This record gives sequence, C-alpha cells and structure tokens, in this order.
Amino acid sequence: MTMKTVFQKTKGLTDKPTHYCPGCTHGVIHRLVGEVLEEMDILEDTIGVASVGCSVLSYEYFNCDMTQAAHGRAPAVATGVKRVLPDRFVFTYQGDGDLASIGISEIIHAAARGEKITVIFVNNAIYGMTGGQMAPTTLIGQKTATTPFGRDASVQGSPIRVCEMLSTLDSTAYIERVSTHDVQHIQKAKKAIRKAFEAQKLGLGFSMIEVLSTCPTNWGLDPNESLDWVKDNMVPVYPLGVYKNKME
Amino acid sequence: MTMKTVFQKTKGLTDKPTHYCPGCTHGVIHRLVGEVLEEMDILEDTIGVASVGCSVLSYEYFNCDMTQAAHGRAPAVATGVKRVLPDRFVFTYQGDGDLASIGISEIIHAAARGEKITVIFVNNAIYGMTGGQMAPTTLIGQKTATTPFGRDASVQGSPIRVCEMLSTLDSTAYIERVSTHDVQHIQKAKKAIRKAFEAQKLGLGFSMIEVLSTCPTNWGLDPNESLDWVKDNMVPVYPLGVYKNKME
Amino acid sequence: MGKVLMKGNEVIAEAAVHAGCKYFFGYPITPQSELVAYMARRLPEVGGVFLQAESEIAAINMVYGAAGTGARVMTSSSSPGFSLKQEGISYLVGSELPAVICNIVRGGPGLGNIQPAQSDYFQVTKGGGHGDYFLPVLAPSSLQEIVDLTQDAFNIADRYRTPVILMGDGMLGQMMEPVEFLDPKSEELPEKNWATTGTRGDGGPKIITSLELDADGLEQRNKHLQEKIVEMKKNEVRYEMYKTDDADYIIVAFGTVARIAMNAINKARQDGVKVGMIRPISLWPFPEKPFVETRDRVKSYISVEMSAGQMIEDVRLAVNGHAPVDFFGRNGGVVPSQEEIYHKIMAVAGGIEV
Amino acid sequence: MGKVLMKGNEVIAEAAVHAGCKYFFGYPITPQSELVAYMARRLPEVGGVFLQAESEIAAINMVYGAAGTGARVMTSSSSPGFSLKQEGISYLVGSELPAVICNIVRGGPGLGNIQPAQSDYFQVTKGGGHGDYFLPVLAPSSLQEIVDLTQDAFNIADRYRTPVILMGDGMLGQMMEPVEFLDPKSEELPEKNWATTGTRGDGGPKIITSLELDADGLEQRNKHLQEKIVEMKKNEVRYEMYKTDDADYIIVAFGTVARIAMNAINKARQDGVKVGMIRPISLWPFPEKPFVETRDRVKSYISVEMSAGQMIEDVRLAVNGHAPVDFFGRNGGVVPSQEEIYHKIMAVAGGIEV
Amino acid sequence: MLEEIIIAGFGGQGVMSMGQLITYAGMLEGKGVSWLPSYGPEQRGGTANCAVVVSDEPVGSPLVTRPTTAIVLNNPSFDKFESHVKAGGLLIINTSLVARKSLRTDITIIEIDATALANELGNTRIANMILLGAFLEYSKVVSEDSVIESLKKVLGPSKHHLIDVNKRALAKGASLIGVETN
Amino acid sequence: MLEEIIIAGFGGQGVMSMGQLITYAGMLEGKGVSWLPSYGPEQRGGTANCAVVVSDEPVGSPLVTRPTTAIVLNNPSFDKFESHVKAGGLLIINTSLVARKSLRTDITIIEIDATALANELGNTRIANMILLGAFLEYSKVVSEDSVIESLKKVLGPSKHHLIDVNKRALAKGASLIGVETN
Amino acid sequence: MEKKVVFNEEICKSCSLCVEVCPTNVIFLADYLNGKGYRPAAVIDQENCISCAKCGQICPDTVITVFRPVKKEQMV
Amino acid sequence: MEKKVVFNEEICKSCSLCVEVCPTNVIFLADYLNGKGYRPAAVIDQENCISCAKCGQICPDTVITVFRPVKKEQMV
Ligand SMILES: Cc1ncc(C[n+]2csc(CCOP(=O)(O)OP(=O)(O)O)c2C)c(N)n1
Ligand SMILES: Cc1ncc(C[n+]2csc(CCOP(=O)(O)OP(=O)(O)O)c2C)c(N)n1
Ligand code: SF4
Ligand code: SF4
Ligand code: SF4
Ligand code: SF4
Ligand code: SF4
Ligand code: SF4
Ligand SMILES: [Mg+2]
Ligand SMILES: [Mg+2]
Repeated sequence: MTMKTVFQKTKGLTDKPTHYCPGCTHGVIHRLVGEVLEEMDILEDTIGVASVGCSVLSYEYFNCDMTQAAHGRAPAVATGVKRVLPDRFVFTYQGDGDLASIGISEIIHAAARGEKITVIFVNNAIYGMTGGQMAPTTLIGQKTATTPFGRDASVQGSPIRVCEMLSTLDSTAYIERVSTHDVQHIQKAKKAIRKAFEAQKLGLGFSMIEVLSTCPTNWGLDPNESLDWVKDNMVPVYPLGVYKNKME
Repeated sequence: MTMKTVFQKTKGLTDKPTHYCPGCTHGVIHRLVGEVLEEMDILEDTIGVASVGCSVLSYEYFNCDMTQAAHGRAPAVATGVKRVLPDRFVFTYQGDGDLASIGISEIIHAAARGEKITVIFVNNAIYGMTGGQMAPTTLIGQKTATTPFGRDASVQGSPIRVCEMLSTLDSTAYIERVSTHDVQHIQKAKKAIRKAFEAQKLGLGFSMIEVLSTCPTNWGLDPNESLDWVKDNMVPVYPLGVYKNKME
Repeated sequence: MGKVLMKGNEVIAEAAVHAGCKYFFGYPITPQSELVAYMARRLPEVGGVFLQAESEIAAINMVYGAAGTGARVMTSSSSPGFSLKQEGISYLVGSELPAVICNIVRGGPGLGNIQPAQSDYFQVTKGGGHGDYFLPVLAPSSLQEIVDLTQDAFNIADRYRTPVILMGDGMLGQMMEPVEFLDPKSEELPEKNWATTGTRGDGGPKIITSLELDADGLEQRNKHLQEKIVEMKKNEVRYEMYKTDDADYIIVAFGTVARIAMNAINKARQDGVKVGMIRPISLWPFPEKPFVETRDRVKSYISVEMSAGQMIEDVRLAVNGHAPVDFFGRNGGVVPSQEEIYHKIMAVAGGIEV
Repeated sequence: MGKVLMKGNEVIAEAAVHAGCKYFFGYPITPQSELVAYMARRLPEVGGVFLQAESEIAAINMVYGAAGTGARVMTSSSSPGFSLKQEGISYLVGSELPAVICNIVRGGPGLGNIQPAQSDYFQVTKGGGHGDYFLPVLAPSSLQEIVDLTQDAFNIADRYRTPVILMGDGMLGQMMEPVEFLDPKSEELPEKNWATTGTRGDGGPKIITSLELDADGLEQRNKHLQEKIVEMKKNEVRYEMYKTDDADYIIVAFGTVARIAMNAINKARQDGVKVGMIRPISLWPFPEKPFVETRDRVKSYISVEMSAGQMIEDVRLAVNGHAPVDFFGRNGGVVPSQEEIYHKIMAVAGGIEV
Repeated sequence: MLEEIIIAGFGGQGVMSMGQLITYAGMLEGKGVSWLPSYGPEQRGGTANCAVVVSDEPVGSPLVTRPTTAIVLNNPSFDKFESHVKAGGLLIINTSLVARKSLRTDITIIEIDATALANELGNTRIANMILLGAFLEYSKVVSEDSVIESLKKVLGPSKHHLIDVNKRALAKGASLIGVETN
Repeated sequence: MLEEIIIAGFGGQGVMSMGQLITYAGMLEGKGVSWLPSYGPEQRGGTANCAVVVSDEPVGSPLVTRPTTAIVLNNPSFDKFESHVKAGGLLIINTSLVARKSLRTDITIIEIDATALANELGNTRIANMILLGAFLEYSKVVSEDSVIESLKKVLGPSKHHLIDVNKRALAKGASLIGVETN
Repeated sequence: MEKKVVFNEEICKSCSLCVEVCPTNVIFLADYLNGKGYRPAAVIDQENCISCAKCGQICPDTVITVFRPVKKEQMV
Repeated sequence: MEKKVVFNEEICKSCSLCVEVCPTNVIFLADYLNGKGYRPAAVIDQENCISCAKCGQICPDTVITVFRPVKKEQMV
C-alpha cells in the first residue's frame, strides 16, 4: 500500500512564509487564487497588482509577476497594465479599506469602463494593517479604533455593499460574493474566483469576487470565533451569491 | 385695469449677469434652486458649495453664503460645513464631470454617510468648461473632444447612472432624476429640488436631484436643438423619476 | 492637571482639544493612527465632531469646509497621505482658510515604510502644492513642546488666515514622555467676519474662493498673500540655540534628531570640541538670524537630518557662502545614533576618518 | 515632413508619438486640454491607446501600471491636477519606473486661473511629493525645442528609470509656431528586463514595488536613488547662455519668459547696458556651472520669473554669495512684458527708478 | 522687419483665423512667425483676440504689448487696444460695430464698414477677410497669394468652394487702401 | 544617573508594559523618563521591543543604541541585543525561551527561567514581572513601590485584583538577585 | 397701454429659447446688437401676449418679467 | 507506517483552525514552540486520520500536506 497526495501546497504560491496573523483568512484566499492560476495554467501570463493593506506583501507570495499599487489605486494600475498587454491576465487583490474607502473611485471607473481585469476584494469589515479602524464595510454597532462606541448609522452612515453597487454598471461581466467561514464555503469561493478569471479570459469585461474574510487580531476574537463572526454577523449584511453574470 | 406680476426674477439669485453660453440650461437650474431657497425662506440659513465646471462662478449668482470647492470635492466640503453647522442648509451644485468622474468617491461616501446635504447634479453628458471632453455620462456613440470617433463601450465603457448607483446605499433619503428640456419638465424639476431640500430640513439624510441639462456650445447644436437632444437621446438612457424616497 | 504619560500622537490630539479644536477629519495611516483614534474617543466628550474621511483628499476638503465656517479644525496624516493633500492645502492657502495640518513623517519615497523620517522637509516647506505660497511649519522636538506649538499653530492659523503644518516624525508620534497641559495663554485674534455661516444677521452673502479668472486680479490677491508672508517672516520665526556662544562648529537639526544630536554634542564637548546647535523650530519661516549672527565666526555648520539632505538648502541660503556647510543624514527610516553624530562632529573637527 | 504650424500642446503630443510613446492616460484641464484631445485622435493611428482617466490620480496610476510593462507612456496636466499626482510621482520614483509627465502651469494657488505661470517651480523641482528624491525637469522655450526635449525626456526616463517632468506654461501650450519633426537620433538604452509582462519565457516572477519595511533596506534603496541623482547631475544638465561673455548683468529666465527677456536684453544693449542671460533648460538638475563661471565677474544677477520668486533660491544657491541676486516677477497669470523687464534691467544697471 | 499685430473682436467674428492666416502665410514665405491667442475667461461670451508676430528673424517674444498694428472689430476691443498701438503704427477699425472715433494723431487710422461691405458681397461672415485684405494691401507684411495658399491649406479640399468669395473679400479690402486712409 | 534600557521579546510576552511601568514609576519619582516602542514590521508575528530612558536630568535622546541594561525574553532578542549592551552593563536573560548562552565577560549577566517560576506562582503571564522584579532589585532604577503605584494606574480599578499576583512576581524576581548572579 | 412682457435687453443672449416656446409667437430677435454683441429678444405685439410666462420659465438668463392685466377688485 | 497528514511545523502559527475542523480530532497543538514562538499543530494518531483534507483546506498558512493510502492497481 502506497500513498497518493490528496492535498498539497499550490505552485501558485511561493514558499515564503506569510506575515499574516495566526488564523487570518487572507492566507486561505491567497491559496485559492494561487490554485486557480495554477489550474488554469496562466501563472506565466498573469500580472497581479497588490494593494495597500495587510496583503501589501502578497507580491512576495503569489508566484507570478506582481506590481504594488498606491493605496486604493490598484484598479487604475491594473488598467495601465491591461491596456498595454490585452492578452495577459491581470488581477488586483484589495482589502475593503483599500477598495471601498479611498479606492472606491478607481474600482467604480474600472468597472464602468469594463476593464477586462479580475478583482479579488477581501472584505473583513475593518482596516487590518493600520490597527483596526472603521472601514466603509464595518457593521452597524461594530467597535473599532475609530468607532470606539460602535458604528452609529446616524453619524458614520451605513455599510457600503460593493457588489450591489457595481452591479448597476452595464460593463461589469461577473460579480459574486463568497465567504471563507468554513471548508464548504471556501470551496465555493474557489469556484467563484475561477469563474471570474474565465470571464476575463473570454474578454467579457470587468469581474470581481468579494470574499468575506476574518481579522482575528483587530476583532479581538480567536481564529475560530472569527469564522463564526463572519457567518453570524457579516453574511446577513453581505448576502452571498452571484450579482452579475454575463457568462450565461 | 392694472398689472399683476406673474413672473419675475427670484431674490434667490443676485443681479450679476451669468457667463453661461446662450441657451445653456445651467441658467434655468440656477433659477429653480434660487426660487426654492426663496420660497422656503432659507436663503439666510443656507451655505452653497460651488464646484469646478462651468458653474464654478455660481457663487456669484446664488444669493446666499457660498464656498468654492476643489474639482469633485464639493460633497466633502459640504460635509465639513454641515458637521459644524447641523442646523443650516447646505447644498452642492455639481456638473457630471465634477460629480461622476473625479468626484465619484466624495459623492458616494457623502451618500453612504447619510450627510444631510442636498446635491444638485447637472448632467449634460459632457465636460463643458474645458471644451467638450467625454464625461462618464457621455452617451454611447457621442462624439466629444476625447472621443473623436464617438464613445465606444468596448473602449471607454458605458455611461454611469448615478441615481441608480446611489440608490443602493441605505443612507440616502431622496433621489430623483429630472430634466429641463421643456417648460413642463422644468416645473417638475423645481418640485423635485424642493423635495430634496425638504428632506434635508427633516434630517432624513442625503438628497440628490440629477438634472438633465444642455451644452449647446460643445454639442454643436443651437439651444433649441439642444433641448430636443436631451429629450430624444438623454432621457432614454437616463430615465426620469424618483429613485429613493424616505419622505413617504 | 499635573504630568501625564502619553504617546506623542495622543499629545498632539489632546493639545489640539486644549487649543479649542472641536473638529477633526482624518484618515488612518501609520505612524499617526493613534492621533486619529484618540480624537474619535475625545471629541464627542467636548461636543465636537470626529469624522473618519474616506481618504486624505476628502479629509483635507472637509477641513476646507469646516474652516470656512470659522471653526478650529485639524487633520493629520503621514507622508503618502500628506502628498494627497497638496491640492487641498493649496486651496486653503488660496482661499485664506485657517487650519492645522499634521504630518508625522515616515520613510519614503512611495510606500516606503513606516519608520521615522524627515524626508518631507521639501514638501512641507517649499509648497508641495501648486502656486506661489509658503505656509508656517512647526517642528517640535519633545512631547511638552508639542503642547505649546499646537497651541501656537492654531493661533498663527487664525491670525494670518493660513493653514499651518505641524511636522513630526514616527519616533515623536510613538514615544511616551511626561507632559503637562497648562491652560493656554489667551490671545487677541482677529474676528472671523469672513466665515460662511449663513447670512442671517450678518448682512450680505460671503464667498470663499481661490478662483480669480482675471490675471491682474489674481496677482493682486497673491500680492496680499505675499504681504502676509513678509509679516510671518517678521513675527513667527522660532528657534533654539544650544551652546553656540563659543562654538567652532554648529550642528543644525530639528525635531527628535536635535535631541539625539544634543547627546552627541555633550559627548564631543567632553572631548574638548566646541560644538553647538541651532534648532529651527519653525522650518518655515526658516530662522536666518542665528546664522547671520554666527556665520562669520564658526568654522563650519553641519546639517543633520533624517533625510538625504533637504534642510541643508535652507541652511546654505542662510549662510550664503560665509562658511562651509557639511551634512550628515540617515534616511529610509533609519534614525541617526548619537554615536554616529558624535563621530561626524569629530571627523569635521579633527578630520578623523569615519 | 517639413515645417508645420501647430499649437504648443499639440507639438508636445506629436513629439511624444515620434518618441515612440504609444500610451497616454490623462484628464482634461485648461490650458493643456489640446494635448489630451490630440492624443485621443492620434494614438489609435499608431496602434496605441489613449484613455481619459477619471481623475489625475487615476491617470498617474495608470501610467504607473503601463510603465511597469516597459511601455513608453505619458500623462499631462496643469497645476491643480499636477498637485494631485504627487503621491503617484513619488511612487514612480520609489519603484523606479520611467514615464514622462507634463505640467502646463497656470496661475495659482488653489483654483487660481488658467493664465500662464511658472509658479509650480518649487513643486516640480523640490519633490512636490513625499520622500527623498529629485527628478529631471525640462523647460522648453520654443515649440521647436519642445520636439527635441520631449525626445530627450523619454530617453532620460528610460536610461535612469525615473519619471521626467516637461514643464511649460499656458502661453507655450496655446501659441502656434512653425515646427519640424526630424526623426529622432536613436540612442543606446538599457534593456527593460525588470518589466512585469508575465514570466513566460523570461524566468522567475518580477516585482515592482516601492515598499521596503526594513529601514536599513530602504536606506540602501535610497542610496541607489541618490547615486542616480549624482549621475543625472553629471550628465543631464542643460542650459543656454546668451550674450554673457561681456555681461555686467545676467538675467536668469526659463521657458517663454526667456524669450521675452531676450527682446528686453537686446533693447538694453542698444542703450549700452551689457546684459546677458542664463537660460536653464533643465530646471533640475539646475545648471550650476554657468554661475560658477560668471559669478565672480558680473555685477549682479536678475532672476525673472512668472512667479513670486521661486527659481531665485536655486540661483542664490548656485551664486553662493559671490554676487547679489535680484528678482523681477509677475504672477497670477500675468506675463511680464519686455518693456518691464527692460526697465528692471535699466533700474538695476543705472539705479533708475521704476 | 518686425510686425507685431493684435486682432480683436467678438467670439464669432473670425479674429483667430485672421491671425492664423497671416501666421501661416508668413511661414510659407520663410519668415519668423508666431501666433498667440487670448484664451480662457475673455473668450466665453466676451471678446477674443490674438497676437501675431511676423519678423525677418526668429521670433523672440510671442507676446505683444505694444502692437505695430491693431485690427479692432468691436467696441470693447477698440477701448482695450487703441491706446496700445505704437506711435507710427496702424489702427484698423471695423466701423460696423465700433461707434467710437480714435483721437490719436501719431498713428495711421483706417476705418472700414466691413459688415456692410461684406453684405454687398453677399456674405456677412467674410467681413474679417475684407479687413485683412486692407491690412495686407497697406502693410505688405505677407503677400495676398501666400494668404490664399494658406487659406487652401486651412480650409481643406471640402471647403475650396469658399476660396473664391474670400479672394473677392481680400480684393475688396485691398481696393480701399489709399482711399479711406486719413 | 542615566539608565538606558532595552526590553525585547515576542509580541505576547508583555515587554511593552514592562517598559511602560518603569517609565511611569520614573515619572512618579520625578525623574526624566522616555519610552520608545519598536513599531511596524517587527511587531506582527515577530519580536517587539521598547527603549526606556531613566535619568536625573531631562531626557535627551529617547533612542537607545547602546543600552546599559537589556532584558531579552526570546532567542531573536538575545541575538539582536546581546552585543549592544554597554561594557559594565547588565543583560537579563529569560532562559525559558533563550537557548543560547552569552560569552561576554565585560557585563553582568542574570539568567532567569521566568516561565517556570511564573507557573510556580500559578500564572504564566506574569513571567515578565518576575524579570522586572529582578531588574529593579539589581539596578534600583526606580523603587518597587513606584512600580506598584504605576501598576494601579495602568490596570485601572477593574483589574486591581491582579495587583497582588504581580506584587508576588516582583518579589519573586527580587529574591533571585545575589543568588543567580555570576 | 402697459407692457405684459418686459425684457432686460442688456443681459439677453439671443438664444431664441423664448422665441421658440412662445405660444403666440410674439417674441422675435431685434436687428441690433446689445453691448455684449447679441441681438436681444423683444416683443412689440404686446396685445397678443397672453401672459403665460412660458418665456420666463425657459429663459436661462432671467431676462424676462411677465405681467397680467387684472381688474381692480382682483387686486384686493 | 507512512504518514497521512504532514505538518510543516516551522511555519505553523498555532491558529487551531485545523484542530477545530478535523472530523476525527486527531490534531492537537504541540507543547513546544517553533522558531516563531508558536506551538505547532501536530498529529500522532495517524491511523485515525481519514485523509479528508479539511485541515489543509482551512489552513491559512499552507502548513499541511495530506496523503491517502491507495492499493497498487489504483495507482496505475
Ligand atoms: C495614501 C495612504 N493612506 C493611508 C495609508 C495607511 N493604510 C495602510 S493599509 C490601510 C487600510 C488597509 O485596510 P484594508 O484595505 O481593509 O486591508 P486589510 O489590512 O484590512 O486587509 C491604510 C489606511 C497608506 N498606506 N497610504
Ligand atoms: C483637479 C482639476 N482637474 C481638472 C480641472 C479642469 N476642469 C475644470 S472643469 C472640468 C470639467 C467640468 O465638467 P462638468 O463637471 O461636467 O461641468 P460642466 O462644465 O459640464 O457644467 C475640468 C476637467 C480642474 N480645474 N481641476
Ligand atoms: S491584522 Fe487582521 S487582516 Fe491583517 S493580518 Fe492580522 S488578522 Fe489578518
Ligand atoms: S460650455 Fe456648455 S455647459 Fe458650459 S456654459 Fe457653455 S453651454 Fe453651458
Ligand atoms: S430666452 Fe432669454 S436669453 Fe434667450 S433670447 Fe429669450 S430673453 Fe434672450
Ligand atoms: S408670456 Fe407667454 S405669450 Fe407672452 S411673450 Fe411670454 S411666452 Fe409669449
Ligand atoms: S491551521 Fe495551519 S497554521 Fe493553523 S494551527 Fe493548523 S497547521 Fe497551524
Ligand atoms: S485530513 Fe482530515 S482527518 Fe486527517 S487530520 Fe486533516 S482534517 Fe483530520
Ligand atoms: Mg480590511
Ligand atoms: Mg458636464
């Protein structure tokens, strides 16, 4: 009796250990993107754009050409790359502060232009890297460094639902929201990411996958509690599902 | 037999002649806003924020305190004013390049925060002041200085419909799209503007009126042809109507 | 209230509150995020408003709006975020709006890192924004000095209707020292009859704008701005001289670097080298007097900076060829140690190889 | 192709195309909009891409992305828009990406107006962005010179992996003159083996970044940037001297102002005043040699600018106290006339009251 | 030879193209030329003007503050530029829209009722060409032929049918010189 | 007196609060004090450290490059700071997590198996206080009382029940001095 | 007889919007220019103006004032 | 007997996600620290591992490799 490998690290990622906090699902999402790039065999034809956030160093983890964009500007940088290299695959990896706060203009206009890029949008309802400040995606009542008394809709307004907003734009091709709070949803998330890159391959237009993710460190929860928090608190506010699909 | 005045210039506007081109409906929209402020008797309690565009000099035309904001930033400036003076009325007057292009971030976040301000959004499908370049609202096929061969969806993407997009945000209170292409619609437009300021008065949240407007100079049409162009080409792409109403 | 132990970033925030600042609009960035977090907790207590803006650009423009109402308002950021504020700062200057803007400098260029630096010296002192302007820049070197200068910053802003920059580095923002908040000396300040608060009661409409389409008109406005610059150069120069009376060599350093240099100076003096220091506290207006007074008797100046050499240009302009100006700097987030500075001094003094 | 009559803004665009620039990302702003419009029409003809960005910030970051692929790319704007590009420019420097950025300066600060000005001199030469850097700034004074300098700008950008700024004023952008587009002299340029175009064929993953969390690491990078600065200061200084050999007085002026000054100089010489001109063509690296050569024999220098006085600091640094440096400037969009410059010359020369 | 010309009038009166034609013609004749438009605020609604320099040498300053010739097509332009004209210089006035009279005695003044004459030729829009014709005839800065040449280039094949009427306008203008001069 | 102290270890080991307690105590005793944390990259995952200066005069540089005392709680910290300690200075090593031995002969070295001792006291998380106790006993930089005072301020009423165990930890640490010194 | 519709000629830009909108076609552009170089809109045939104010509603430049004849009692 | 589940201990951050997700509860955290100061996850009871790879799926740090025993013929 011998052994068959049923699970191992993807070639889509380098061997560099990540700097992420214990249990942070950024690592899981990295793995999914890496696996998709490997399985589609497009690692060599892909340019990734890292944003500013905890995932800024993702350019050391993804095993393809990478460029690092200013805070919020990844979609503009990706546009520059894709317009010069229309036959390459271009993706951005952005947090919710990066994409939904300072970068909302760049993401909307990239979507409105129908840029043929794929956006991996990691929504953990907080600014992780800078120490847990409010994000536009922070839930009502959620305590953060800048909402010490909990987010109050009458003062800080309500969470922005990016998938819903971008779906109003004609030039978007594939938009789906997924989660990482358990193995089953993680597998779903991977399928969605695959679809987004397929849409890019078909040149259908702009594709984005919003992935609900954890921030144990700034949520003040342990990694397993964090998964539950996503399930119990985030999913109700950010319904999972496909918001735009031009592939059918 | 004596005479009764049935129509005269509103006190909401100063006596300064405008610099607008002949037949430009910016002038009409100014009049409507001025009349609403006068009729609500809030001229003395209002601070207006002029944006950068042909209407930049509107601060010389509106008969209330005015401040001039950097290109696209009027909603942020208005936020600063309103947060210090919550009991005053604050409005911005912005073109489509100002609001929908460089300023899309400021408008979305002001709306998401539910800032209790009123936005007058003048959509003329072009950059008027700088000589007729493409705006995010430029129609498919429309020739402009920067789309000399007509806007091509596959290159420049599709028009952004701002009302539809902002309506996805929970903190918006009143959003309506109106037009100025004939007297009847002009009167409707005035009613809408009034509603928006009423919403602000009630502190219901963010209110915006998108007004379809002309740019005879850069459209290369005479003023009357321009009104028809709004009716025949813009209205179909930008459906008129109420998109959000928390007043009922 | 006696001495308390606080982080520099928190001291700036509390000092602003003491100065009557009730409005803060900012966006998080290391190494100044504690300032933002402190304001979020503190301002509601004094009936003020803290608002996290969606970006540095939104923040500076919210400041523009709030300042236009006559309120005391502040924002803060660090290098990359500060670059994004340049258009807004230029607008504040053009519209003559008072505000205090804090830059806790980190390593650059680009994303760089979050370690302490002074490499935004040019950006803050030479008008990082477009158009003809200078604006006051204050650089505290201790947490207690932050308290005083923050107060001054708001007063200068109101007196001259200008934005004022408080510049520190990551080290100043992160360190803890005992500080005491003494009640500010009240000052005579001009009434803000230009503020746009609605016309009720106060007569006709007011306009806040930096636009002047007519060239001659804009030149007239700029003339007014230039006159204010002359005034500020006359009244708002701040600096400290340390052991310069008998000095053969003078170190020029500001902020935390000046503190480190002080240790090095004392060590060097123990070894018999007559070295002193000019510490610019206002980076603009840059103190020229102490140089004019010393430049014909010192052997040379040494500009010590946490940058590749920026303030040295102002030092050279002030010295104007009367004496050599040497440079020692570390950058990219590296903080010069007292040992290195000491060695630099000895090298310059005795030509020792280092 | 012989001489053609074109607007300055169009000449910049066509010159860029001749230099092999196939990608342009920009946002409209007066007085440079003709450049954007020209590119919109022209680039598709050469199989390139013109894209109107949603903002200046998006534009400079699109340039960042395109430059990262190794393509020749350009953006352009005017003062307020240029301020918004500061973070992006700092990133380009930090990531060592070549690009050409054009600033057709208008009156400031703030919204100011759209008339010609040179008041962004500080912003373009002293690192308007954060962090330690300088980058080449070229200032043509005629439409024919635009053709040559645009070509140079792209070559310098590629040779040193740096953004390069082309600076003009509204007058230069709007005026028409005959120009001729001669085919550029081909140059030996380093291969762009750092470009991120996908790893197929070219081995392992490449990374473009300006982040270096480790302070010592970032200081090392900055050391490399500083070495390039030294190289550029050695190789890329450009200037013109006009009738300086026998000059008692030397005017320092660049861009269109230099042309106006030239008329004034000739008039003054007819009246027997020996006056000449140093015209910096590279504003950075600023030409020091012509000053070192002349500073001990001229009676004084006059910096003539369309600003309240900015280049004068570089002039004073170059003269370093060897001779007085006088100033004449108009600003806010006012263009100095040859008559006023002439009077300034006579005043300085003969102490005539003006 | 150094001619520094300012042409000013309302937006629609074709002052910019008058200037461009002279510039273009100068270029064809190998002269040093430059054309500088007023732009921005003045334009919309208000008056527009351009400065043209024609010289035997390369042009120094494209900016004209003391013109050797000013051609003014409306009142505001007259008010703005009449006093600027160099002593010994030339001022051409379009009397159709300029009510005022110049009292200057140190310059040559040519008054032309351009609109009326243009109507006689059956096309109001060529009033500017009549003024140009007069100017060329008087100053000889560039030849009429070069201007026609330039016109062809500027108009492009599609509009060549307009050349003839423009020619007649230039000729009409030229015919006035020596007559109305005072 | 000028004490320049560096305390370094893993994120969770409480090195920052050790430093703050000394600083706070120094302030209470009217001394010149400063506390400077390492921040940023090192922190997440990696090791954290802080520099504390206690002096009879106002503090000059808050930056410590050549510490008079280094307290290292893990291997990376030992590797980084052992060599920095000034000759004649003090190095306190938490042997629970530091495998290596210092070969320096020009400084005093105190080795403490803090985790083990903490467990004896029934609370692993107070290992840092044991090390602190030893340092205070040895150096007398600030009094134990002031530290307890500071502790009360820092913890706040809600956590005063923790004071006692911390006291015992400090005492435990103090008790080791003179014993394990070599 | 008093005028029903009055034009502030100097600020008219002769855009013709009022001319087009007037149901009784009483508005026309004068054959002279105002100070801004525009042919101002004008009404001579005041009788046939029905005071509908459509012209005022559409005029972008607040050039127009409209009056309606009323009997005395109506006034009160 | 060969291992079914292998942990790359040095890069484990002892987040316990794998411990929680394992259906057979064979994963536990070791009582020693790795170079990063974390207690690495480990499996001693390899028999009871059912090679479901859930641990690998949830591990954020690609610490885990999972094997399944197969009969020779299956291999081909
Ligand atoms: C211009 C600019 N502003 C602010 C920052 C500071 N900053 C770095 S990351 C970040 C937010 C990151 O949050 P998010 O995008 O949600 O990513 P996460 O860390 O949560 O994964 C901020 C504000 C910066 N680096 N640059
Ligand atoms: C930062 C900045 N970028 C660009 C400009 C130039 N600019 C002035 S107005 C304008 C667009 C105006 O278009 P819109 O908002 O649609 O107003 P409109 O003139 O059409 O009414 C632009 C790009 C500027 N003034 N500032
Ligand atoms: S801070 Fe939050 S988001 Fe960032 S790595 Fe840690 S857990 Fe993940
Ligand atoms: S350019 Fe267009 S928008 Fe601007 S004033 Fe003229 S017509 Fe109106
Ligand atoms: S609408 Fe107004 S501006 Fe237009 S022509 Fe009539 S009166 Fe004149
Ligand atoms: S009021 Fe009515 S009828 Fe009278 S002029 Fe105006 S539009 Fe014509
Ligand atoms: S999930 Fe991975 S990192 Fe977390 S404990 Fe298990 S093996 Fe270690
Ligand atoms: S493979 Fe399945 S059973 Fe085996 S250790 Fe992992 S989770 Fe547990
Ligand atoms: Mg986040
Ligand atoms: Mg518009």
